[in-house]
Parts: sequence; C-alpha cells; structure tokens
Amino acid sequence: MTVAPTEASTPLVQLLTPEGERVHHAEYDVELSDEEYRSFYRDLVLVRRIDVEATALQRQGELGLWASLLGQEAAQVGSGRALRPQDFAFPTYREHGVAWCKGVDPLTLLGLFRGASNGGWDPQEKRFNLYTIVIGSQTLHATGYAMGIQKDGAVGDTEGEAAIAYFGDGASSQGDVNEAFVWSAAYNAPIVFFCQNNQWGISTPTSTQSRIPLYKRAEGFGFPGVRVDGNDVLASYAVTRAALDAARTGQGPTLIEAFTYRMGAHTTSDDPTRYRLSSDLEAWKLKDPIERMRSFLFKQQLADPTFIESVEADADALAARIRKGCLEMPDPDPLSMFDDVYAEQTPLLEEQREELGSYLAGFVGGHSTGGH
Amino acid sequence: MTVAPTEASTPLVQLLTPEGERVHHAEYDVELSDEEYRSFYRDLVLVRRIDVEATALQRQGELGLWASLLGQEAAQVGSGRALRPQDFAFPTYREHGVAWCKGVDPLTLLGLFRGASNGGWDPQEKRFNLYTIVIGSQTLHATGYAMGIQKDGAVGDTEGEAAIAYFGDGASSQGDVNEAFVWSAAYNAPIVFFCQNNQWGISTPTSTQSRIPLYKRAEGFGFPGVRVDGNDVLASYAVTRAALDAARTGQGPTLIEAFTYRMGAHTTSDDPTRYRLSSDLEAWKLKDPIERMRSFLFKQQLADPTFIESVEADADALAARIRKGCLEMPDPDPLSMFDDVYAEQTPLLEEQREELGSYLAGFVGGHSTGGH
Amino acid sequence: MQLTLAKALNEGLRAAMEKDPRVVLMGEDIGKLGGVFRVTDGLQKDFGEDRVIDTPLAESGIIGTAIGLAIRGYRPICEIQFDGFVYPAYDQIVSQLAKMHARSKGSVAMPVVIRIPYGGGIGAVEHHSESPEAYFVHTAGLKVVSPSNPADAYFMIQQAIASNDPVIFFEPKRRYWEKAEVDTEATPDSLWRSRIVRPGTALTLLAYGPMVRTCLDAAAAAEEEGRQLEVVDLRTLSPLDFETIRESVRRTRRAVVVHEAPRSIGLGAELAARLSEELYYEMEAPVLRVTGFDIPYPPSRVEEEYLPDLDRVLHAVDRSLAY
Amino acid sequence: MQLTLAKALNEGLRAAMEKDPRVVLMGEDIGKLGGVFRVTDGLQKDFGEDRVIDTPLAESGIIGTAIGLAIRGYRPICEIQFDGFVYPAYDQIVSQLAKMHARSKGSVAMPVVIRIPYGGGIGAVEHHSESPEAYFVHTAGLKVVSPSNPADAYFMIQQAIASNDPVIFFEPKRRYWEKAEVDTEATPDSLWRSRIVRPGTALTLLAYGPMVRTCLDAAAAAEEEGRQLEVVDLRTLSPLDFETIRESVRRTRRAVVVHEAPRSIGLGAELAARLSEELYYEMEAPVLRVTGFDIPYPPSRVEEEYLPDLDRVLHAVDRSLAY
Ligand SMILES: Cc1ncc(C[n+]2csc(CCOP(=O)(O)OP(=O)(O)O)c2C)c(N)n1
Ligand SMILES: Cc1ncc(C[n+]2csc(CCOP(=O)(O)OP(=O)(O)O)c2C)c(N)n1
Ligand SMILES: [Mg+2]
Ligand SMILES: [Mg+2]
Repeated sequence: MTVAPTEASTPLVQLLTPEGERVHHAEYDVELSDEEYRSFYRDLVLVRRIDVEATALQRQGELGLWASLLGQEAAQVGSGRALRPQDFAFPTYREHGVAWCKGVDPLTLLGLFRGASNGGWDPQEKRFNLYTIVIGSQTLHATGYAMGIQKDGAVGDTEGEAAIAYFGDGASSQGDVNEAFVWSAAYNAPIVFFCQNNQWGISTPTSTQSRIPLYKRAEGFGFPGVRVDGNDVLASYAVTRAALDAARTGQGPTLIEAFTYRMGAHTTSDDPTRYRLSSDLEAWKLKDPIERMRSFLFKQQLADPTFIESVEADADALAARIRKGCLEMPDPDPLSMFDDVYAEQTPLLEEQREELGSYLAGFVGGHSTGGH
Repeated sequence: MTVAPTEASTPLVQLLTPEGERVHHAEYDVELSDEEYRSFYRDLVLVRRIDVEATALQRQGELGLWASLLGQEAAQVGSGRALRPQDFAFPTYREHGVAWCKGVDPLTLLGLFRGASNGGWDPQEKRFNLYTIVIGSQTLHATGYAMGIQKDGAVGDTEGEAAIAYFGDGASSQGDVNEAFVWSAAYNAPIVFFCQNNQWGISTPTSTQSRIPLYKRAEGFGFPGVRVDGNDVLASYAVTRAALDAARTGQGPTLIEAFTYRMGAHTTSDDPTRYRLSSDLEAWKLKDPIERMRSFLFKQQLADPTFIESVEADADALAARIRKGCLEMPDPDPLSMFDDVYAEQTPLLEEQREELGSYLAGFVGGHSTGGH
Repeated sequence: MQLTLAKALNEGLRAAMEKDPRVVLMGEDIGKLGGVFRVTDGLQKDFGEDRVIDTPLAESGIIGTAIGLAIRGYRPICEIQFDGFVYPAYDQIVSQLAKMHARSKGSVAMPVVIRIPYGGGIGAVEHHSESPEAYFVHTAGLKVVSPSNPADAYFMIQQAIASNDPVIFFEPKRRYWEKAEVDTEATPDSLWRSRIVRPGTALTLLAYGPMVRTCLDAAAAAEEEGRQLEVVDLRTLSPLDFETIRESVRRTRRAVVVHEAPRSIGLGAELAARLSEELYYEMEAPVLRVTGFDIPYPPSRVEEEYLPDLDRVLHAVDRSLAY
Repeated sequence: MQLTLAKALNEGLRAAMEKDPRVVLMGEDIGKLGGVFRVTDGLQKDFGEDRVIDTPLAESGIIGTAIGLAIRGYRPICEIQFDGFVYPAYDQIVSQLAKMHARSKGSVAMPVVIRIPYGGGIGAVEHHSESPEAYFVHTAGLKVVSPSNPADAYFMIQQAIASNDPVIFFEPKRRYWEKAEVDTEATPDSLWRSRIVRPGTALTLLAYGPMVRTCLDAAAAAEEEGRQLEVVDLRTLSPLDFETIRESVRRTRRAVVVHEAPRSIGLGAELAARLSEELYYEMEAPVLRVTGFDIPYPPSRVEEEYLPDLDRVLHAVDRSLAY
C-alpha cells in the first residue's frame, strides 16, 4: 500500500554517463589531473577488491559477517576523496570505501566483522569515527561534532572544517536522522549529510521509507538537498566537495542523496533472492561505477592496459595482505574486555576481572569453550 | 546563533481579519448558518472561561498545575468543530478547547491537573485520546490509529473516518513526530497533523526548532502543508475540515500549522517575563480570537448584546459548576492505584496492594502523610 | 511434529492470525524476507500485506503506531529485529505502552506483543547479542516472558497474543534452530507459571530462555557426579511465578540463578533479594548468581568467556554446596 | 554560605565552567529561563549562548549531539527537564554514550554528564515524579550518582564534570529548595565513595538522593525510642561503594534499603543480593526493602501513600529487628 516515488522527473547530477562519456553540469564540475583521474580509478578497484576478499573470507568462516559495498564504490570513493584532511567523517557499517580514503587499514575493518574488536582504529587520529551499527545514531554525533567546529571558530573560509554523516535510505526514517536535520538547521552547522540510497534497507525498498525522492527531505527542514548519480565517482566527488566547502565557509548543512544500488546482499547473512528481481540487478550492472570510469579513462586516453594491469596487481597484493592478516589475526585476551569499559576503572570490574581470571586459570589446558 | 524564519513572505489562510472583516480565500471557504456562527462564538467564550477558572483554582492551590490555552481558543475550537463524530483526536496536554468540542467534561481535565487521575474520560467513548504529556508521542498513536481506519476499510468517501494529531511548534523537533510523518506518507494514512505554532515551547522560540515556516516540513515528506491563521476560528475550521475530508476520502495526510500565540505562561509554573517581551504580547492581543469573532457577529448583525450577555451567563454558570466540582472532588482511594495497572492482575501487585492496605489500616485515625 | 524453535513460533503466529483477524504483524523485513530469522516466513504471502506489515526503519514508529492500532482495536505483534535495536522505541514502551491501561483506568487495553530475539552466542557483531530483559521487568505495566524450547514457543506466543496486557516476548535467538517435538493439540501450561523442567533435591538452578538448556546440561553433568540438581524454567519474568520458585527452593534449600544479562540489578538480584527474605530461615546458602559481567557485550571472539556456560554453572553449584 | 540544593548546583556548574572553557551546558529552556528549576539561572547571561545552549525540543538530539561534541573535545553537561523525559534519549545513552569508550578501546572518552531531576513528592502531573535510576545502573559503561544535600551537590557536580566517564547525575528534585551550609573551600570526598551520614549500631539504613533526608528523620525518631540507626548515603549508585556499605552492615548486622523507585529489580535488589551473599554468616536478618510499588507512579493525590516515608521506614526497621 506504499506509494512509489516518481523517479523519472528527478534531476540527477551526473558528470560521467554509464558509457563513460564526460558530460557537463551547470552547477557542478570537476577538473582533475590525469594522475588524479587514474588514482580515482585505482581506489575504486582496490576498494572493490577488499570487499570481494572479505566476502570470500566470510564464506570460509573467517569473518562472522561482512557488509558488502558492491556497487557503491563510486559514491564512497567520490565523497571520500572530497574530504579534506581536516574533515571528520561519521560512517555506518558499510563505508569501507570512505575508510580507505581516510587511511584506515582494511584489516581493522575485517577485525570488526571477525569479532576481534568493535572498532579497531583511533577515530581521532583518522578523523573517521568508528562504525555505527545502530541505524541513524551517527548523524547526531556528526551534528554535535559540527557544532563543536563552529564553537572552535574553525568555520568561515576554505581552511575551515566540516563533518560528514553517512547513512542509508532506510535510515532516513529514523527519528535521530530527522533530529539531526533539525539541529543542523537550527545551528547552521557545518555538516554534509551523505545518504547512499542503494534502493534497499535489507528487504525494504526505498518507497516504504519515502514516497518522494529522499534529497527533497532537506527542503522541509530549510536547507538544500541534491541528488547525485552515486555510480558516478566524478559527480559524487564534485557534489560532495561543493557541499563540504559550503559547510566549511559557513553556509550550513546540505543533504546529498547518492542514487546507487546495492549490488550484493545486505550482508553475508542475507538472501536477496527472496525479495528482489534479478532483472533489477542486471539493469544496474550496466551502470557499474568501475566500468564507466575505465571506459572514461580509455576514451580520454588517460590509461592504457599496462596501467589497468598494474592496478590489478596492486589489488592482488592488497587482497593477499589482508587475507594473510586476517588468518593471522590473534583473538583478544578475554580479560581485556574489562579494560576499557571506563576511563577510570571501577572496583566492581576489577573484582569481575579477577573473578574471570582466576576462573579461567583454574582450567588445565584452557577453558572448555562451546560447552553450552 | 539560530536563524530566524522569514515569516513575511508566508501565505496565511485567513477568513476573518483581526478587525472582524470577513475575507475570502480562493481555496478555503466556509458558509455557516447564523446559529452556527453564534455557537462558534459561544464555544470560544466558554472555553476561555474554563481556562480562566482553572487558572484561578490553581492559584488557590486546588490544582497542582494548569496549562492555559489562552490565545489558542480559535485554533482549538475551529479544528475541534471540524471533527465529525467518527473522527478520533489525539491531544497534547493543552487541548481543552478540542476536549470541549468532543464532549469531555472540563471537570475531568481539572481532575488530571489536580492529581486525582492521569486521564479521567473514556477515550473510546469520546473519540478523544487521553492527554499525552511526553512531547510528540501521540502523533505516532494517531498515525497507527489512522492505519487501523484504513485496514477497516473506513476510508474512501465522505462517511469515512479520520484521525487528527495535535502538537506544538516545539514538538516538531521530536523524532517521533517526524517518524509519524514518514509513516503517514508511507501508508497514505487518513490523518491530519494539527500543529499549533504558538511561537513558544516554554521559553524556546519557534526559530530554534525550525528556520523555515513549520508547515513546509510536510513537503519534505511528500504531503501537503498549509498555514492557517490560528486566531481565526473560521479559517481554522475551514482548513481542518478540508484536510479531514481529504484524509477520509483517501487522499492521505495533511500538515496544518495554526499560526497563533500563547498569551499566557507555558503553565502556571512558568514565568514568561524571563524570556519574552511584553510588547509581543500586546501586539498579539490585537489579534485576539474572541474579539474578532465578536466584531464579526456585530458587523454582520448576527448577534446583539442580549446574546453576548446570555453567553456570559452560560460561562458564569459553567465556571461555578467546575469550581464547585473541583472543590468537591474526592481523592482517589490509595489502594486503587494497584487496580488498573494490568488488564489481568498479577500476584505481585495483589501482594503489594495487600501490603499497603494492611499497613495503612495499622494507623489509628489514618496515615500520617507528609512525614517525609 | 518436530519443529525448531523458530518454526514453532512461526506456527504459533500463524495459528493466532487464523484465530483472530485483528492480529497484525509489524516490523522491519518481516514480509517477503520473513524476518532475518525467518520467524514470520510465509505469513505475508498467506495473510497479505495488510496483516503482515513491512514497516519503515524506525523502532519508535513501530511501537508508537502499534499503540494506535491497539486503540483502534487491533492486536499488533511487533518484531524488533535484534535486542540491541529496541532502545529507540524505549520511550514509547515505557511511557506509553506500559502506562496506557493505568492512565485510562482500564478503558484502553494494550494487547501488544513485542517480539525480541535476544542473547548472545551466535558470533554476531555489536548490538546483536544483548540481554535487555531487566529494563522491562523493572518497568511496571509490562509483562515479560521468554520461552526456552519449541513447544513453549508455540504456545506461549499464542498466549501472549491472547493477553490483554502488553507482553515483551524474548526469543532465545541462539536456540532458534534447536528442534523438539511439539504437540500442537496439547493443553499448554499457563503463560504465568514457571516450570520445573528437571526435578532434583540438592539445589535449584533458576534460568530462562537460552540458559535453560545450559542448566539442563549442567544438571545432567552433575548427575554423573551423583548430584541431583533441580532446574526451574522461569518462563515468565514479569510477573515472576514466585510460588513455584519459592516452593522449589524451599525443598532444595539452595539456589543458583543463571542469566546472560549483566549481573548488577539483573533478574538474579531480584530473585536473590526475595528468596533470601522469604526463605531466610530455610536456606542453607546465599543465592548465587552466574551471569554476564557488568560490561558491554564483548566482541564475539571472546563471547564464550563472557557467557555463562556449563562449567561456570557447575562452579557456582560447588560454591553453593560448600556452604 | 547557606545554599539551597538547586543553588549549590548552580554554583557548582559555574565553578566548573570557569575552570574549563570546554564545559558547555545543553538542554531545553536552560538559557534565559535558567531551567524549569532555575539550576542554570544566570549562566547563559554570564557565559554566552555558545556555552549555555538552548536546544530544540528533542532529547535524543541533546544526547546525540553531546556525544559529537565530546568527540570534538568538549565536556557537555546535558539537562533532561524531568525524569520521565529521558527515555527518548535512551538509545543514544545505552548504545552510544555508554559504549563509546569500550568500542574505541579507550581512544574516545565520553566526559558527558546528564543531569536529571528525579523523584516524586512535589504534586506533579504524570512523568514528572519518576525514579529511573535502575535502568542506568544496569547499563554497563555508565556511572550514576545522586547527591542528597547542598554541599554534596556543589562538589559532586564538579567531580562528575571532571570525570572522563559518562555520568548520570540524578538530582533529588523535591530537595532542591532545602538549604544548608556549603563550604566551597572544603576538600570534598571522592565522588565514588558512600558516606555514613549518621552513625549507629542497631541497623543500617541504605539510601540515596531524596530518601536520605527521610532516613535521617527516621533515625532521629528511632533514637527517641532508644534505637541507634546508622544511615549510609550511597552517593554513588554505579559503581556502588561496596566497601563502605559492607563495612557498615557488617557492624550493624541488619540493613534496610530505601528508595522511591519500584521494588522489582531496583537498587534494593542488588544491595540485598550482594549483602546476603557477602555477609551470609554475619547478618541477623534479611535485607528489607522500603520502596515504591511496582506500578506506574500514581496521580499525585495519592503519592504520599506510594512513597516511602518515615513511618514505612520505621515499620521495616521494626520488622528487621524482630528477626
Ligand atoms: C536501530 C536499528 N534497527 C535495525 C537495525 C537492523 N538493520 C541493520 S541494517 C538495516 C537496513 C539499513 O538500511 P539502509 O539505511 O538503507 O542502509 P544499507 O544497509 O542499505 O546500507 C537494518 C534494518 C539496526 N542496525 N539498527
Ligand atoms: C519528551 C518531553 N520533553 C520535555 C518535556 C517538557 N515540556 C513540556 S511542554 C514543553 C514545551 C512544548 O512546546 P510545544 O510543543 O510548542 O507545545 P506548547 O507547550 O507550546 O503547547 C516541554 C519542553 C516533555 N513534556 N516531554
Ligand atoms: Mg539502503
Ligand atoms: Mg508551542
């Protein structure tokens, strides 16, 4: 009984057609050096390879779960590359491409999905918050962080800072996300809301979350929204860069809807054949973000087969490294689970740590796990 | 650091000027019988009198608190009169005027503020939900109720049913309210969102909640919003009636922003001199909802002084009745607090009821309250 | 009929929906997908989108609209996808759902069931392994139950739906795939009674949900050492069936409570407080608690060390018997 | 200096803001209005709108943005207007605020204080008289404290702000207007210690926040009958200062816990569970609980019967001494 959104009439910022033609847009554009174009391509390929490798490792039982970004590489690399070093990103659980751009070692991501940690990197150092699994929560964190930028006076010119909050189409329904819109508008906070509309929230189509295109949500809160082709890395880059610059120069929040498609399952636990047509997937394959960038590079003679091969070689090496790292990853010391609950340890946890420690020590040859 | 909304350019549906001139509006209009016009006036006066009397009773220590509707009579009576008997209303804690239109005895409202009950009427019988104090919660209840109307097939023609959710400008920031917008749009539910923008959420101006006019919020969710002069009972009536009819005939939700002013304190506990200028109040007094209706009646020769006096007499009688009823209102039996916690009583509460009962019985001449 | 616990719930839901057209299911991904655990598998196909509602992604919205549907006369069964995702709905549950009946002096009933797969041991990421039951047991106006086996799952879900009070229905997710015989024609025990699932004399193990199996295993192991442990499956956590619990502990004079939830102010605290008061002269040892620790649920590679298991239960049994 | 509890908090907040420019206050109506209880009175005037922030009306937003500000290096102090309005923020508190430090293995601190006026006895309408502390004590990763008097209020709020852990700071609203001497130059006790506020020998009354005064009154009344009751002001609810508590009860051999919150799985349950385990051979009576009942807070005209008072405390003392 949900009303389908009318996508047809919706403007979509695009700088690269699915065929790899470079097109121009009145408001957004981008001029990159040849080297930069190539490095965008390289990022797309490497990020996909991380994803493929992690999926394989999950299948082999090395990870408990993996949330694939397949199909969303352009939205993530485009927006991730638009971030300046001083910008702070607040991801969901699927932003492996942004993590890559922010210099987070993919191995730490694997550690999280393996169950070795609930994070693994230092968010302050990477300016990339820990993955947030509870849908929508991080949009408020990003807003608060942006308010802090403002309080620090670190906004106003092109050296200013900005925050970016990633979330999905499904998340747009959460109260928290809408409160983040309220807050950001009220304080004119330097923030970009980057919504990857990958058409699905697990099995739920975007039409259940909104009957109009999601970028329009921002209008109701009094700030601009824009829809970009999320499979177009150049457009994603251009639109995000513009929105970040607006934020850092004091023009307040922007909502970007990156229109894309989740080409894989929601996670490795999911079975999309239960709820969507394979023909949809086929249609979206024609818009593959990597293919179109490769066509572009060839068409513009920015790359030759040697370059493509060198990128593949890099990807192979990366895949080998993370596979090895994953297989060798040590389990955490069980007693470490008591260590960072508080900044200042409590007597209760000292007691419980002691309790578990002496209990475990009582087992000759180790604790018999799996006994329940 | 909040950005003030630009009110100037905002269209406002009005059918009655502050001077009591009848004006016409292309989209909304209303033709009432002379008798009906008079009865609207009568409702406004009676409702204000209830409010004045309750405020006085609170000052005399008979009520713990009172939330005055002073200044909002037209928004409430206008929308309340637009409700058909089959429509179900979900109020906040300030909808005494709507309660009146729905046939709730004002005395039960006083009972709640006196602390004799947390409700006092049967919501199913009155088709008026209990007052909801937690800001915004009721908008989701109303949405769910409206989904139920739909499931019952009670929507589609002019005999259809609708739900109406009342809330304030402050409430518009709550996640729940925005989720109610998401839900209502997703299911195209037969609901009207009636926001009384009385310019304040306690001490917080509307500009802290939104930098654009609130009625525009609906656009971002894909359904219409309209701003009506909330001090104009005819316009409030016309706009609400139209929105309810749209809902009952299957056209889905509407957001109405009734632009009005809280002329009194937030509640009897509040001190508005700490945060707002008396000049604002003076300006709004010129737009008083009752004055303008009286001018209109006189100008149109729909009423003479005798009628006005008879309404005053009715108001006096009503005030006397609720004063008497309040003073005579018995306190609840303490043991009754255990009775309706569950539909099916639990052994634990039976025990605790017994425990308190025999404890209280142990006091000769009653329990010495106030000993703490 | 041999059914897994998940399938038993599915059959129970189906039976309830067939019996009463006002029963509706709501939640994220419960329709075509059948829920992430397939508990609602096939129900949308058979009962339609009007009765098995795939909702927008917002838990407060799910519970808030369910309350409205209940006011309209429906009996909504809400699924919360995982334990850790119930908190956005907490306000609607605590301040509205739990209070509506009292607020309205009984004129508005809230026959709403909230199904929550809970507990750890499945190797999941953060927020997918929590045991938040104490929050709800401490909340007046709610009832809280948890089945431990397929037969109970089949009947208890139907009884919860039939109840005119709001019921938080905790499903032991790591037992979803355990199979057992379910006689759908049997006469079920009352939803509000605990059950002695294994009689014994030396000590009473009090458990619910996922830990009942753990305690049964512990009792079986103890028997090999000649100790007869009694195991009580609480089934209802709020209200507690204190009659059955007290009766068992009065006989055995010793009790150990086992739950996955953190220890501080967990169910174990309440049971210990009541037992030590009511059986003050009869008990021969303090009530001991085998529980999760007072820390956020840890990364799954160390969850085995966090969770109570057979060894930890037996360790506590030893300690109790040493008094 | 004679200060009311509310004014002592105000002075404590002022001192903390003067000391550290990264301390910011956030909440509904805390600026010009000074908060509905005037606890933040004058602070916006003196520190500006940038440090005393009147927020939009949404509690999840308040806590969620405070978390972001903390990540940015600020020390946000959030006011929740009344106890019953904290639940919309519950998810942010339980799943984010409480877990961030552990999730980040200590690289992200959460020096966030959430101030909550709590408890009944002021004749208020629904949702304005609740005692939700157990929900937070059961939540690992949070710390929970409650002052009972002006001097503690003055120092404890500053200590809570100085803590690098998230602290839920429960303010006994019906004691806001009680006055006492506050020596702002004194050296305060540790925030994490309980305090014997009245020594005695016959029995230990364990209380916190609003019930400390009630227990002191009860102890004074008992003295007239020749009974020396010891009163322990818990001050810190999580972590509990079990050393002080245990030490007191070990001496008196009897304990009664008093709180306004509902009984089931309240603080009293935890204290009873621990005391009856740790002092099993030493106690001469079970730990008794004088608490609110397991019902939603009732309409205010009967709240006197709901709330523990002097008589109910003494009644429990009699019962305990009868063992
Ligand atoms: C509060 C909450 N509810 C439910 C879930 C379970 N869940 C995980 S991902 C997901 C769908 C999210 O969809 P979307 O926001 O579109 O992001 P995507 O997965 O498509 O990237 C759901 C329901 C959750 N993580 N948090
Ligand atoms: C969740 C919640 N937070 C805070 C409050 C305290 N409070 C009561 S009324 C109010 C302001 C409401 O403003 P608005 O929505 O504009 O309604 P109005 O009072 O103006 O009618 C606040 C903050 C509350 N009742 N519920
Ligand atoms: Mg999605
Ligand atoms: Mg208002």
